[in-house]
Formats: sequence, C-alpha cells, structure tokens
Amino acid sequence: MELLGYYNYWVFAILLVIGLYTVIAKGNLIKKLLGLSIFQSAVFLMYITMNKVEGGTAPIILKGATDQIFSNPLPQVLILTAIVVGVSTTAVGLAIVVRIKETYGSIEEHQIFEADQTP
Amino acid sequence: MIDLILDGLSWGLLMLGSGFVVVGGIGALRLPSFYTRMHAASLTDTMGTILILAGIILQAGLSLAAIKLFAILIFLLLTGPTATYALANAALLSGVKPELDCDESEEPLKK
Amino acid sequence: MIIFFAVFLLTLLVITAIAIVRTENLFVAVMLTSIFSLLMAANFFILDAADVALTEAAIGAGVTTVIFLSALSLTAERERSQTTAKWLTIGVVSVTALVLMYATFDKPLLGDPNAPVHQHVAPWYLENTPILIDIPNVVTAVLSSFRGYDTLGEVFVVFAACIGVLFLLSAGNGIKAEDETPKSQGLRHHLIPKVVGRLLVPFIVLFGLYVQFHGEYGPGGGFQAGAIIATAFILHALLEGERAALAAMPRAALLGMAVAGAMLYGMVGVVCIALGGNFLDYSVLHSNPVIGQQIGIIVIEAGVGITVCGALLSIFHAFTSRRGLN
Amino acid sequence: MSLVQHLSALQVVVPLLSAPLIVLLRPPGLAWAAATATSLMAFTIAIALAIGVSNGNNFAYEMGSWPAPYGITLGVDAFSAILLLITTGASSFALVGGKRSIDSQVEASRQPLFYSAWLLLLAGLVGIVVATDAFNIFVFMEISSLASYVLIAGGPDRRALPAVFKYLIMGTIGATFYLIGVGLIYMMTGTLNLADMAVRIQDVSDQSPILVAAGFITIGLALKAAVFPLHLWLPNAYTHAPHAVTVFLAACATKVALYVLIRFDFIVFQPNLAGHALQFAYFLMPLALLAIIVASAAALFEPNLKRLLAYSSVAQIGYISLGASLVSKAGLTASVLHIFNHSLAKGALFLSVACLAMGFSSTRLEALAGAGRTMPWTMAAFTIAGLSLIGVPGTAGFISKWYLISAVLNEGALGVGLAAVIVVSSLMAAVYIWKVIEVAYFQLPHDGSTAVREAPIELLAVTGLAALANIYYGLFSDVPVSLSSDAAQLLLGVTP
Repeated sequence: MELLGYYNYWVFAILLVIGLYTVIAKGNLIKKLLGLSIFQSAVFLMYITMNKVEGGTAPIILKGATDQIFSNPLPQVLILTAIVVGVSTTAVGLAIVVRIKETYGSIEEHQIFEADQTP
Repeated sequence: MIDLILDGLSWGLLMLGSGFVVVGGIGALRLPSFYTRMHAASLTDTMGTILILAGIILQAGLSLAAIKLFAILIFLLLTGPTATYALANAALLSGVKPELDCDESEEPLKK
Repeated sequence: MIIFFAVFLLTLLVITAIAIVRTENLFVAVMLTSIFSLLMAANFFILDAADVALTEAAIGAGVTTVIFLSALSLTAERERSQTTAKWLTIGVVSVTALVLMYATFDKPLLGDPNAPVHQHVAPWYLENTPILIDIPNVVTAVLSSFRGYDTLGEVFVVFAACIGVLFLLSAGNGIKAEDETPKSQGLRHHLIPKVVGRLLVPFIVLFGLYVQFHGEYGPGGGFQAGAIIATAFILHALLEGERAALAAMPRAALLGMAVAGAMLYGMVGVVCIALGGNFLDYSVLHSNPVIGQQIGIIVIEAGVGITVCGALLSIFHAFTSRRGLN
Repeated sequence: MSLVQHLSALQVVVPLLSAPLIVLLRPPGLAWAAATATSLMAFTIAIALAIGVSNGNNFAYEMGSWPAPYGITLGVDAFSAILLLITTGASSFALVGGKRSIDSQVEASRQPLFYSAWLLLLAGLVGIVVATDAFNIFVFMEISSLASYVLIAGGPDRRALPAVFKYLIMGTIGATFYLIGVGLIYMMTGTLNLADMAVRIQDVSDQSPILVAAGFITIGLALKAAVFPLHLWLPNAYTHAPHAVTVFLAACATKVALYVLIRFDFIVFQPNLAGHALQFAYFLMPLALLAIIVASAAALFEPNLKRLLAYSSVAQIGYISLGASLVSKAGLTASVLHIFNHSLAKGALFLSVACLAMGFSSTRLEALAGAGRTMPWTMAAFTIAGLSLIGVPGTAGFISKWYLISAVLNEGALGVGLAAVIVVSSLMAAVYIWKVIEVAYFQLPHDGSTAVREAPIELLAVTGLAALANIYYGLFSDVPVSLSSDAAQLLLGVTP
C-alpha cells in the first residue's frame, strides 16, 4: 500500500518521458508544441504532489478553525507562475508555426529542411 | 431519521445519474454513425448531470454550497444542449451526411 | 483514502497523454489536450491545490485550446510526417525515466507531514499570514506579497508573450480581416448558440470579476480572473463574429490593457520606494501596515487581471485576424 | 532614502518598466530613442554597482522587505558586477550604433514592439544576474528567452523562423530541466534561496533526489548556455537573426546561463556534495575540450561569416567552461576574465559584421571580396577584434588566454595537454580570422560592389570604440582582473 505513495512521482516520470519523446521524435511542429505542454504539465504535477499533507486542506485560514492542518502553499505559488509561463511559450511557439506555414507552406520538419537545402 | 432518508435519497440519485452517464458512454461507443453517437452521449449526459447534481445538493443540505451547486446545475443545463446543437450544426455544415431512410435523390438538407 | 482517487485520475492522465501522442489528426490531439488539462485540474484539486486547479482549468483547458485551434485553422489539420529515429529516442528518453524513477525512492511519501518541504519556509507563511497580512487565502498572500517580485516577473512574461505574438503576426503578408466579407458561414444556423451566448457572456464576466476580487478569501486571483474574462470575450467573438468583438474591444484597447496592467503592478512597487519602503513593500502604503498590505494586494491583483485579460485577447485576435492562405 | 540602497532593484526595474511604455510610442524614431536612453541608464547603474562592489558593498536587497528565506532577495557581488557590465554594455553599444541597421531590417510600424522586446530581453538577463532566489532565476530566464525568440524571428530572413523554433524547443526543455532540478532540491531542503539552500543541503546531500537534481540543473543550464553537445540551436539562431540582435545576444546571452551554472555549482553543490568537484570537472572538462576543437574546426570550413563567428562563440564558451572546470582559483579567475574579454571581442566582431552587412547585401565570404578597399575603417576594426579573439599580445583576448594557460599549467601533466589544446585552437582561430582578412584585403572587389560606401557614421563610431576597448583592456587590464579574482575568491571562498 505504501508503494502507492510513490505513484504520483512515477506518473510524473512517465508523462515527462511521453512529452520528451513527442518533442524529439515527432516531425509535425504543432505536435511538438503539444508534447512540450505535456512535458511542462508533468513538472507541475511533481511540484503539486509535494504540497499535499495527509488530512490537510487547501491553505485558506478561516477565522474559526484553529486546529486545522493545511497543505503547503509555496509549491502552488510556483506552479501558478509556471502554468502561465507554459501558456506564454506555447502562444509564441504557435505564432512562429503560423509564420513558418506562410513562408514555407508546410509545418512538417522534413519539408522545411528540404526547402532550406535548395536556396 | 430525516438525514437517513436524505442520505439514502441522495445516494439513489447519484447512482441513477452515474448509471445514465455509463449508458451514455456505451451508447457513444457502440452506435454506428456520428449523429447517433452524439445523440446518445448528449442526452444521457444532460440527464446524468441533473441527477448527480441533485444528489450532491441533497448531501450539501441548506448551505451556500447548495446555492452554488444549483447555479452550476442551471449553467450546465444551458450549455450542455447548446454545445450539442452547435456540434451537430458544425458537423452538418462540414458535410457529415446523416443516414436518412429516404433515398439520396431528394433535395439535400441544406436549402 | 485520497490515494485511490489520485491513482485513478493519474492513470487516466497517462492514457490521455499516450492518445495525444499517437493520434494523426491534430484536431483530435488538441481536443485531447483540453481533456488532459481538465484531468490535471481535477488532480490538482484532489491534492489540495485549489488555486492551481482553477488556473489550470481556466488557462490550460480554456485559453490554450482556443489558441491551438485558431493556429490549427491557419496551418494543417493532419500530421503527415513519420516519426524519425523512433527507437533511438525511446532509448534516450527511457534513460531519463530510469534516472527519475531511481530518484523517487528517497523522496517522502505522498502526504507525509514531516517531509522536509513542510518544515522550513511553509509553516512560517502559514503562521505569519494571519498576523502580517490577515487574509484567509495564504496562497494569494504568498503570491502577491511575500513573493510579489516573482509575480511581477510573471506579469512581464505574459506581456512578453503578448507583444511577441503581435510582433510576429504583424509581419507583412497575412491578409488582414478587414477586407474579408463579415458574413460568417451559415449565420442563420448560429441562432441558438448566439441567444444562449448572449445570455451567458454577462454572467461569465461577472464570475470573472468575482474570482478577481474574491482572491483573498478563496481560490482566485488575477491570473484566473483575467483568463475567465478573456474566455467570455472569446465566446462573444466566436458567436457574434470577429468584427463585433473588435468593435466591443478594439485591438488598441487590448494592447493598452496589457500595458496598463503591467505598469500598474510596476508603479505600485515604485510608489512603495517613493514612500520609503523597499520595492513592492506594501506596508508603507497605509499607516497601518496590515491594511497597507491588503491595499497593495488588491491593486496588484487588479493589475495582473488586466494584463492577463488584455494579453490573451490580443493574442486571440492576432491569430483570428490572420486569414489562412490555403 | 538615498537611491544607492535601491540600486540593485532599480537595475532590473528601469528596463522592465520602460518596456511596456515603449510599445505606446508610435512615432518611428521615438521608440529607438527611448530604448537607447533606458539602456544607457541601465549601463550607468551597472557601472555604479560595479564601483560599489569594488569597495565592498554587496547590495543585498530584500524585495518587499521580507527577510531572506521567506521573501525574495537580490544581491550583487564581483561576479554579477562583471556580467551586469557586459550585458548592459552590449545592449547600449548595439542600440546606439544599430539604429539604421535595425531600420533596414524591421519595418517602422513594428519597431515599437521590437524595442519593447529588446528591453524585456535586457531586463530578463539583468534580472537573472541580480537574483539570488532559484525560482526567481527561472522566471527571469523565461522573460529573457521569450524576448530573444521574438527578436531573433524579427528579421526579413525566412530561415530565422525554423531556427528560432528549434531554439524555442531546446530553450524550453532546458528551462524545464532547470525547474525540475530546483523542484527536487526544494523537495529535500524546503527552501528556494541559494545561500539558504547551500546551508540546508548538508544533511540530505547523500540522498538520490539531490544528485539527480544536480544532474538536471547542469544539463538544463548547459542547454541554455550552448555547452558543446547541446549547442545545435546557436549557429542558425545567431546567423539568421537581425544583425543588431546578434551583437547583443552573442555578447552576453549564453554567458548569463553559464553564470547561473557556475554560481549554482560552486555555491550550492561544491561544498556539500562529496566529490562533486570531481564530477563537475570530469563532466565539464571533456565537453569544453570537444567544444574548443570541434567548433573551431567547424568555423574553419564555414562560408557564411556570421555562422563562422557563431561557431567561434561556441568554441569560446568552451574556453570559459574549461577554466571553470579546473575548480581552482586561477582557473576561475581566467574563466570569469574570459567572459569579460570574449564579450568585448565578439561584440566588436559582430558590430563590424553589421557594418559589412549594411554595405554588402549578404554576409557570405565570397560576397565580401575587396571589403578592405571599399570599407577600410570597418575592416580595420574587424582585424583588431579578430586579433583580440585569437589572443595576440596587447589585446584583451591575450590577457584571458594568458591567465588560462597559467591556470592550466599548474594542473601538472594534464595541464600540458590542455595548454597544447589551447595553443592549437588559438592557431585555428588565427586561420579562420585570416580567411576573412584574406578575402577582404587580397581579393579585388566584385564589379558591382565598387559603389559600396562606408557604414553609417554612428555604427562605425561604435564599432571603432568597441575595437579600441579591446586594445585598452589588453594594456590596462587591472579593473577586469581584480573583479574576476574577487569573483573567483568569492565562489571558491565558500569551499574551505
């Protein structure tokens, strides 16, 4: 049963690997960006797994409750920032893909490479 | 005593709702064409949502949470069917042909 | 007890991720990414990260899908290239996985209260927020006051993305939308979604404002509120057509919003210096430091909300106003 | 309420807050003027910080006046002072001289956005250098990366787009690896402040997450710093970027990532992890040697002048990491010194390339035939900067090569081999610089290019100034040397 406690970290490792594989192996530029967002989501999962305290609740301290156990607020703050960073990178990446499609006519990596070879 | 009945009732509603959702899932898998699958999935989901949310409202009892849950129920009731309608409309416009029992010679659907 | 929920959701997460990788049709892959974000948000909620769940749902599932779809409409629907050096990559990548798995065995178990992460800095935040800043939501307190400089950087990341997309997509040869006939295809067929949309948009904006100003008491804050309000305007744009949306919120106003929000956040910091405190030290804003902190947090959360909303909307309009060439 | 105590915060805040304002300046010349003014102001703040550091003030600054491990603090020491100087200096040189070069490559309507992204890049880099909080470094790394993707893709050259897409993918993977490393360390120590982390890591230093974290952080930052095997994004990104952007990026962008790598390794990992010094050396030294040899060889056979200089940048980063991997005071001094001198030499080289590009349409070597006759001043500056790159005595490059070789020699038998590598690669540098000089001076200009006039005055003046700075710091090198030896002392001072 105790092994299940590590399950979150294994899923983090598996998602990281899936994301990395997509970014490296897939030729389509948009598929690469999708892989990148999976890769980043895996890291968010790792941070948030850290903050859970058994029997704790979200760190909102209401006036009445005194003996409440709270989960750790800090990883949540970091991940709030990291999610928005991920979206910003994806938005800029997609803008670049759109420009590549207009100038090269394709978003497949090998076709772009060939287009470049014949200056 | 009262809360025993309430609990039983809410558990009943929850079970019924999730039953509907399961039926919807099976429908989406097994039915042949796009429209039939969408039909199965959307109807049962809307019904399932109503039942599940009603069950949770009973669990929450008379509190702010119950009002919030009720607002969510209204929101889902509005958006669920509309989303299905938009999906069907988009499918029709993008040329997914519904299987009509009459032959194809009739004037196609789009006027 | 929560472990069973977590295990179920995480397995579903892995299955969705594998499905995203394997599908050829990019449209399906983007839809699966939206489901992936929603599952991730549910998972965050189970792990007691309410704020992050709201952000992941609003930004991850909502806005990212819209941006991906608008980019897809401008590029290709299907993936044509084959995977290159498949087994080599699997080999390299599984080595990273093994390294990570090796690292898991010394890590504290899920939810272990005496893990080092809960010892040093976190309890100080939990004890001192009621005393120093006196707002219930500790995450917003840490986000905007204790680590306010991080969030300032974060606002400028969103701003950088906004001007980046505007700069990249303003380059020469995209056909601007103005000269394209406004009548969107099958206007008559959109009647029902338009009516429901008109009914819902005000309530979505209202909910966005609630999340904005409710940030101190419950899960919420500038990022989530900006994303929700942006989603409302995007819904309006999808239903009423892009021209009506631009009439309601012209592009210059959106860029102005992004600039104003970022400047508002920065100026609060500069005002704190002028009043004698350090940069972003809100306690000098008012005679009573605790009220000063609360004023500071409300103002910068408003700045964050304005920037995120303005930035996401200008990114959306930058994509949609660029008609595809094919 | 003297401004001096706020200096380290103002260093970041000035460029950061002026970036949004510049977007609103529609009239064409205004955006450039405001950006240059801000960059010069940042340069003066950097000089003030350097002077303050040299007489002992460490500019510790608490953001929002929260104490160290709980809030975010800033700090400027000798090492960061050098990085601040070269970053703001490179930005100011490129902006002051680059107006017409940018006008020719970026349409007027898009220029406010371009200069705003430029200032965000400057603010991001400066934000990394003054930060002492691990996650804060990640946030500012993202600001600088996003801004550099936008700037690189700003030019007319369509090949910039696939190059910048590859840079975006590798840069984001690098930043996320860094984030994983910081997360693992935070998981085991519970803190994000670098100094605090170094103290708390002692009792958990043998556990596996810390070792894996060290690996992830090193690989992530090596990816951002284009250390040898992970440098594939650099040549194309620098070649197809607008010329003024290449001047700014080549002078400081990769060095800031190297700064974070060295700071992390020497402050957090060296003192605590048993044998990490050896692991760091054995990981970085072979890569540095490979970088020097392979990149210099690639530069030998490169027809495009800009890609030739980009490969030489990868080789020079090899020198810097070689100095750091010696893990000795002399080695670190040489490494930090070379960061300073290389940005001088490479900045001047890319400035002269910008001048050449104004005259000739392409930067391919064949097209530049006879540049020595048609653009004498530019080629003079190019030659001086080239000599400094090679390390000819009397130039800045010589000083850092001298310190590097003396540091390497007291490594015993291994040192002789390293010294041989350094000498051979300097000869290779001489060959590929000579290749350009030979094309410029000893070939007759093509018939079309006789009408080529000299570069615009301000660009020429700035290039000349940069070339003369190479000579000045070759002869009077006490300021950079004292700063870098303080930096080395500080980094190693932590390890007893």
